[in-house]
Amino acid sequence: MTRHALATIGRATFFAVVLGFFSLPLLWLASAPFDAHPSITTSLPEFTFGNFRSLLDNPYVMSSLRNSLLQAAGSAALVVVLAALAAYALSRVRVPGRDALLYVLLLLSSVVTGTAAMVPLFELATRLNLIDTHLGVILTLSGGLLPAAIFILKDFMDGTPTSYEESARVFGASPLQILRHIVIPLVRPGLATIAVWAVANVWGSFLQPFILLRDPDKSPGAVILYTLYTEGGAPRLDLISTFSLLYSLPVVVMYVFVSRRYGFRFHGGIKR
Amino acid sequence: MLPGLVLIGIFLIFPALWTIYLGLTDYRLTGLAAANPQVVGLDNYTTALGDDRFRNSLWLTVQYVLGSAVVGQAALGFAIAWMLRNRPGPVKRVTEGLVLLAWILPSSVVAFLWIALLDRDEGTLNALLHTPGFAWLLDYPMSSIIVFNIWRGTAFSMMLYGAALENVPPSHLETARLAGASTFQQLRDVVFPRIKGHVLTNLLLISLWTFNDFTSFQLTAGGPEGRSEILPVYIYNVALSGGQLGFGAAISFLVLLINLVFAFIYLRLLRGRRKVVVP
Amino acid sequence: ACGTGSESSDGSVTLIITSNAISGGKNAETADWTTRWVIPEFEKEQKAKGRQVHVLFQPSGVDDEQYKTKIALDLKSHAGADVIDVDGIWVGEFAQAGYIKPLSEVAGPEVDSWEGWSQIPKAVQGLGIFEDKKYGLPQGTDGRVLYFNKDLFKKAGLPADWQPKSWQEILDAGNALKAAGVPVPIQLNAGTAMGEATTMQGALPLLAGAGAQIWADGKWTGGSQALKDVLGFYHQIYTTGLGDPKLQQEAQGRDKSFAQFAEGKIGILAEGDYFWRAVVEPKAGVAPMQNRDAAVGYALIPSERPGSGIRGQDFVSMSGGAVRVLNPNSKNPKLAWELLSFMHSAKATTSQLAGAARITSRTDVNDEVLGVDPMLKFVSDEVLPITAYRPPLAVYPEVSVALQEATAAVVSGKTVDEAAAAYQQKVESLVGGAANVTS
Amino acid sequence: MISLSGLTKEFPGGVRAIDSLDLEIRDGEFFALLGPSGCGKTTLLRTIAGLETPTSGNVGIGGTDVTGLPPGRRDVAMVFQDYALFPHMDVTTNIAYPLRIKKVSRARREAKAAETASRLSLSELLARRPAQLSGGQQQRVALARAIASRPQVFLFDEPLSNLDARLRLEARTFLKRLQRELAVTTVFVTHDQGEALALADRIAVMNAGRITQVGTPSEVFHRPADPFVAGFIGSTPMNLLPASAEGGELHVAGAVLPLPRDIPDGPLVYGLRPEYADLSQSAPVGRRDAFSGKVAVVENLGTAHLVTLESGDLLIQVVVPEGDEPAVGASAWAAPRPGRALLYRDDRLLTGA
Amino acid sequence: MISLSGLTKEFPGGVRAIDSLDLEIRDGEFFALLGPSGCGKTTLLRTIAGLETPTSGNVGIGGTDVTGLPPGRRDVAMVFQDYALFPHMDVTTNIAYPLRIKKVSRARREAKAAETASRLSLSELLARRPAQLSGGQQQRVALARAIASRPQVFLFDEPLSNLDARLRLEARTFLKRLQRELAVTTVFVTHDQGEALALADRIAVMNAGRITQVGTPSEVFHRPADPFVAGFIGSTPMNLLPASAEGGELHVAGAVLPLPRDIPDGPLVYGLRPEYADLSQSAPVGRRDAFSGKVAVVENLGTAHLVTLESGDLLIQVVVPEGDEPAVGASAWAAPRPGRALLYRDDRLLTGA
Ligand SMILES: Nc1ncnc2c1ncn2[C@@H]1O[C@H](COP(=O)(O)OP(=O)(O)OP(=O)(O)O)[C@@H](O)[C@H]1O
Ligand SMILES: Nc1ncnc2c1ncn2[C@@H]1O[C@H](COP(=O)(O)OP(=O)(O)OP(=O)(O)O)[C@@H](O)[C@H]1O
Ligand SMILES: [Mg+2]
Ligand SMILES: [Mg+2]
Repeated sequence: MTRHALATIGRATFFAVVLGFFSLPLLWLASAPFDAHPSITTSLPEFTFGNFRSLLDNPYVMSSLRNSLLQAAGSAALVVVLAALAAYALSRVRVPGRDALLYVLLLLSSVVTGTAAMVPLFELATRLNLIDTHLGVILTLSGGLLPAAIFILKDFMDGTPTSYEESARVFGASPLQILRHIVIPLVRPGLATIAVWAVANVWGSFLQPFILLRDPDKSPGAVILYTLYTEGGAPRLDLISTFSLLYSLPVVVMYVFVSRRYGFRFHGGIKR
Repeated sequence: MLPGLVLIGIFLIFPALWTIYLGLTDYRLTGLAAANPQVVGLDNYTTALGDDRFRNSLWLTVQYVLGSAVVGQAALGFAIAWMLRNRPGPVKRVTEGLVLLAWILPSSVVAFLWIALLDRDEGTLNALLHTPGFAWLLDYPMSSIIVFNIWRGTAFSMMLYGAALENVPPSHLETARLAGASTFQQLRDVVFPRIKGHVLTNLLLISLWTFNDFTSFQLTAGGPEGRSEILPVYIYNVALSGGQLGFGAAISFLVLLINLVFAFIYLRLLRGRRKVVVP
Repeated sequence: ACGTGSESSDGSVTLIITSNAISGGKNAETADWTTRWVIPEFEKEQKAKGRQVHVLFQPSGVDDEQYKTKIALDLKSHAGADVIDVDGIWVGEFAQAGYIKPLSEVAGPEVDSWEGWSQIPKAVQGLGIFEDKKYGLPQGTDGRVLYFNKDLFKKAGLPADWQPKSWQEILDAGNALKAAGVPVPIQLNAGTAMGEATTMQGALPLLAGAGAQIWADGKWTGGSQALKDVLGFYHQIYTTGLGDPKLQQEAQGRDKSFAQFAEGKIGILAEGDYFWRAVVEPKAGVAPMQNRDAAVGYALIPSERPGSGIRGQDFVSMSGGAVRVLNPNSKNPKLAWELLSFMHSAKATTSQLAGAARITSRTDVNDEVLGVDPMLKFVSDEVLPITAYRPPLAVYPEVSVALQEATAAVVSGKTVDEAAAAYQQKVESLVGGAANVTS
Repeated sequence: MISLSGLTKEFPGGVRAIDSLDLEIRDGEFFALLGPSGCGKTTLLRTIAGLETPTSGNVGIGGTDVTGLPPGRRDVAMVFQDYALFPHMDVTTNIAYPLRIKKVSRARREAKAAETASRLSLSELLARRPAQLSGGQQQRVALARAIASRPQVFLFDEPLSNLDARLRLEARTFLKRLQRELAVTTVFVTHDQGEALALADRIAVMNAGRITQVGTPSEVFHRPADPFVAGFIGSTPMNLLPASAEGGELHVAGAVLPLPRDIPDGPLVYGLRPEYADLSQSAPVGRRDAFSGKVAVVENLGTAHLVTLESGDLLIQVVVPEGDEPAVGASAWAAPRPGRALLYRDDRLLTGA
Repeated sequence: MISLSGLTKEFPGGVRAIDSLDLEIRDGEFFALLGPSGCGKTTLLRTIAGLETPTSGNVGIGGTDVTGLPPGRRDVAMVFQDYALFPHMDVTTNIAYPLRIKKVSRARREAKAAETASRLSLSELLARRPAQLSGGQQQRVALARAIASRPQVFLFDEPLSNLDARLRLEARTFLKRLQRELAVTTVFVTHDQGEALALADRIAVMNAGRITQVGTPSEVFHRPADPFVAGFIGSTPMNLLPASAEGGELHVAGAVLPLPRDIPDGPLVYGLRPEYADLSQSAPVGRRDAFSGKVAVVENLGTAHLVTLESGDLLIQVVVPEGDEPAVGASAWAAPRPGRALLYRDDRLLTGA
């Protein structure tokens, strides 16, 4: 019995520590936006909604959230669709050196997402007439996200039994029908995972949208967040904390929605 | 498939190769070298390898990757996944939700959260620990960003291992328990051999991401005195602030090569039995 | 859609202005002035001349480095706005890269006959000049002084009209403050975390006070005696408890120094006039001080010893400032010049101030507006004549980082000689060998 | 000896997999738990092993109460349905694993593994990995691993169900001989009544978390306590037909049979094994004691055939010996052998008919 | 009609799963492919379906060569061992899926699905997902899906092996009736000889990629073409004993039996089903035509017992009727019934003994 009790106490301690560790930094986001004089200290706020009001006076805040949504949704859709197709093909066709190839792509993606690649990306976008377009941002970001998405999705596809597909084949379904009717629904948790991951990545990226976009009416939240500093580079904490909260909400809402709807996990498809 | 290939070709392979080519030049964003870049061959590489700041940065990066990704995220992620396995109910949902929240919040927001937590004078942590004036970010910059990155990235490992653990047949664990095996023995004898493949995938991905993770810049900006200047920050400082794009590109490529080395080490350690082990 | 001014079907012309300013965010006043005053006024003026001109403002609101990257990329690909706001020290590197051209080359001889030149002091004009050619119109300038807290000074028995004549007098005051229990007697920016603030508010004025310019006659200052003196001064401040070495290392150190000064924890602080205008400004400042005018004193930065400064000066300062340049790829260069010169007319400059005081590039405007603010008048009258500017060269930012590193090394306990030697070596590698460095 | 008293296991969510169950298993006995899928067999076995904590009740092994002990300290060995062989270990290491946990020296445990393996004819395979073994070989390795640590009790969870049909028969005989030799108390879970009958000394038939009947194979076969057991036991499903007692006669599916004992009038369930009826293709003259119907299906059982008759809505199955099988569609009559039928009322066995 | 000629399937890596195989399956026939695990049954079925491309040889269905056609155009339906019901679709959608692919309108395919479902007593379950169905129900949904598209040929890959023992027996009868009604050519893979005997019109026994024997259940049961088939068929394994013919007499396991025909002297394999021997517990006097041994195992078969005798190194099994079972350890004698034994030489059937 004591063994059992000890194990329970140990487990409870573990979860308490983990929960503390992961929630502590979040406190600031919960208090500062409602504080009339926010500082970097987390404290019981001198409660106000004034920060929201002054934030909404900023002409770019709401449009930037819309732009973020647009770019994130676009990239996520593109990444999910293309990665699903590619992962399916790679998972079902045996090509020698397939895994190595995928890993090389993954490595190259790390170069492309780095600072040093901005000149090539910028010039590429210029030549393709994609400067100052949402599409340019979406394509550039998607290119960097695809390899990891394929890498992860392929594991999902490998995990789905082939008998479903074969069964559909016997009934005469075409490869595209199989993908649409069978494979996609089966790996939906995987697709949801990738989509959330892609959205979170796009949501936070600053450099690419910044150099590719001209018009602040097209800029996403990450870029607009940077404008909330003074001439001398000091952060305006009232606006920044409030904006951070607003800016985080869509991602959180999306996560909650997706995890409710599709389950949010890796591998395995749907349990039978 | 085809549009995927085209997109990857145009927006991934092409700029990546171009960047690698830039690494062979003395290209700069401004100044004379911008007007007329010269191919300098491997000069950038020899310069980098001979530079203390680079070597320091490389060493810090290795610490960062090993500490925050390989040990931190992978171990904590595994521990959480292990403790949450077969555990229904609110504990699981809340824990997973918080861990995932740390992962999906935008990086610029997250940086503020941590500055607020670790600040020397008014930080939440000092208030909690009654250690006013303790300068976490100055006295322990590497430890701080390592802990930060653990906080930030554990979710991925947690999810991956969570899924992997579902693939460990309960009967195997129970056989070990019936034989009287301790938790550690169960992990060593049953779980780990079974999830080797996932461990490999996980290590490959999180190492790569951590090698390129730039978020810590907003916490310490590489300081103080370069004591937390990991390679992505170094590249940023060199390529963007210093304008030396050619040099920065060369270092990006070096990072790629180092990743390759890490991949080989992992494969070596896990004895490359991925195909056999992944069920 | 983007890029240089173009002619549309109805015969109207579009011009674009860009600047690192954005409404509701960074430098919001500039952004608002541009959209609310410049654009309508200029369009009206053009209409009066029978021309349909549309002017667009392309705002931005990011770190200067990022802004610089973006416009460099634009100019590199022959795109970008017609009138571009840049920092004065970028002019050289942009010119070397071929991104910008001398104004008269872009817009023709009208440039040289502009009435405004006569209103801009030669030294200020230098902000837009590279290799003797005029690339841009300066918007204004600033100067660096020593601020001090009069309340603390009183406690330490120091005069309210303090004006040190040598570095030693600064240290003496610091010691007195320390004795009086002031937590941070002297804040002299140091280290890499402070970035350019270390160079502009610390190393360069001191170097000038020790008689050396960072770049002069084609050579860079290396680990010379002047530099060793500067580092020695840092050493004295940060190893004897006169300064807070930790503060220099924090990523937000400069913001904190502002807040601490406002809270009365710092005795002496070297800063630019920005500090007065925008930080401790009682109403809209970042760290407002309600009693600024009574509590904050300011003094010229002394040379190491009287007469030891550059050009034999007793006092020194450093200045910088933004300029506006023309995009050489503009489709309507002449019109762009009209817009640019319009933005620098006395009328425009006055309107930009909107009642607030700051040092513009035009003496006629300064004479008119600075009367209301004794501090800015002080800068304009006393500081600008003795000030110096940074070299507008592409490699300067890296030399600046080397300087910052040298100060950081000293603050964290290295000896002056070690730090100077490391700096010498670094600079040599940056600027292409020992031949370009004095030691 | 294993004794379970008042054992209940309720899973979170309210499923009561075991419902206040009492059971005694004797030393050295080969004991089968038999029941349909989901009736709680596995849960019961796992509770004995200590892998599940009972909600209430006690588990005793060899006279001591082990309810609170962790599995590793109960001195039991379990063979899982999927064998749970560790895929990354070779056969020797697998067999020696429990000894390794018990900190037996490497040399001794390898010797022990080799000895156990040779007893189960696995000596040739010691260096192979499980993936390189056939199903039957894997099963024997799993047995060897369970045997190697010489536990007080063996627990087998459907150890044969993953084997193919032929192998299953061979393994069955093998298992029975092995248990005889080792004489270790063995609890054996199966849903295959044939296996339970063939192997067990005693059988407990389970249904919905409770034990319906405990007895020797022939008790359970010949006197099933209720219609559920009756329908479950037997290699061909027992015919269970609605019937009624009326004035000393038994009316079933159109036939009228004598009532064996004094049974009050009322509805009954009439149970008859297909083996205990005789089929004739000519109508019996002047008699009503046979079921008539049309032959719907004839299934070959090897030395016999299983004939399914359609009699109105009812299906009646009869086993006919070789050579006597009727054609599909033909009319036929099935006469129950006297004394072989079972009668149930209110789910309780009244008597043989 | 399905005709396979010279069919060979070699997997990369050199495994020859099917080895130049010829076979004709008649229209409307219920045809079983029977063989041990790994013998190539599934591969053969998949090759017929078009899921595997043969290395050489041809597949014909209904008179046309379909070797080059994709699976969807062969007009076959397949039920997989795991049923492969789409977990994200409800029962109606699952059943209607083949019709959806054939672009039947939604209304018509739902009507058709409902009709098929009601025929298989699934009407109550139309809105459920596969995970909410029991094994038997899942199996019927899989059948319904196969039926719904009215194909020319059904292919079943061990459709019963995932069911528990009791359900399997019921499903077997159900399947047989269904196929009779639909009269669609059906190829049925199983490793359970009992299933094959009970269900099939004809059986092909496979071994290592080849067909060893094709015949009706009773041909295969009574005249297995070689010792492999003999050992494989039968609900209890046939006794296969080394024997020799010597001067007109047959010497087997210590017994001497008459030789039925003129067989040259030499070694033989003697095959005897356990059902075709009689056990006595007293030694026969003055006769040598019975096998003697000690009772090693007695397994209860319900209405009979399977007794295993140990006779030297050999094991001999005999089925004894109820009530006659000997005690374990007793001595007993098994006398083969005349005319029931089979003799093999060089793996070929010589004759009944
Ligand atoms: N971990 C669990 N949580 C909730 N319910 C469970 C759990 N394990 C089993 N059950 C339920 O308990 C009941 C008994 O399950 P158990 O596995 O013991 O049945 P079983 O007799 O072994 O069946 P089978 O022959 O299918 O293996 C079932 O209704 C099952 O759904
Ligand atoms: N895709 C494949 N690649 C290589 N070999 C294969 C493949 N599929 C099957 N085999 C091999 O072909 C042989 C026949 O396999 P098949 O699945 O047809 O056997 P089976 O008779 O259906 O067995 P079971 O009863 O176990 O299902 C086996 O040796 C198997 O290992
Ligand atoms: Mg079970
Ligand atoms: Mg098969």
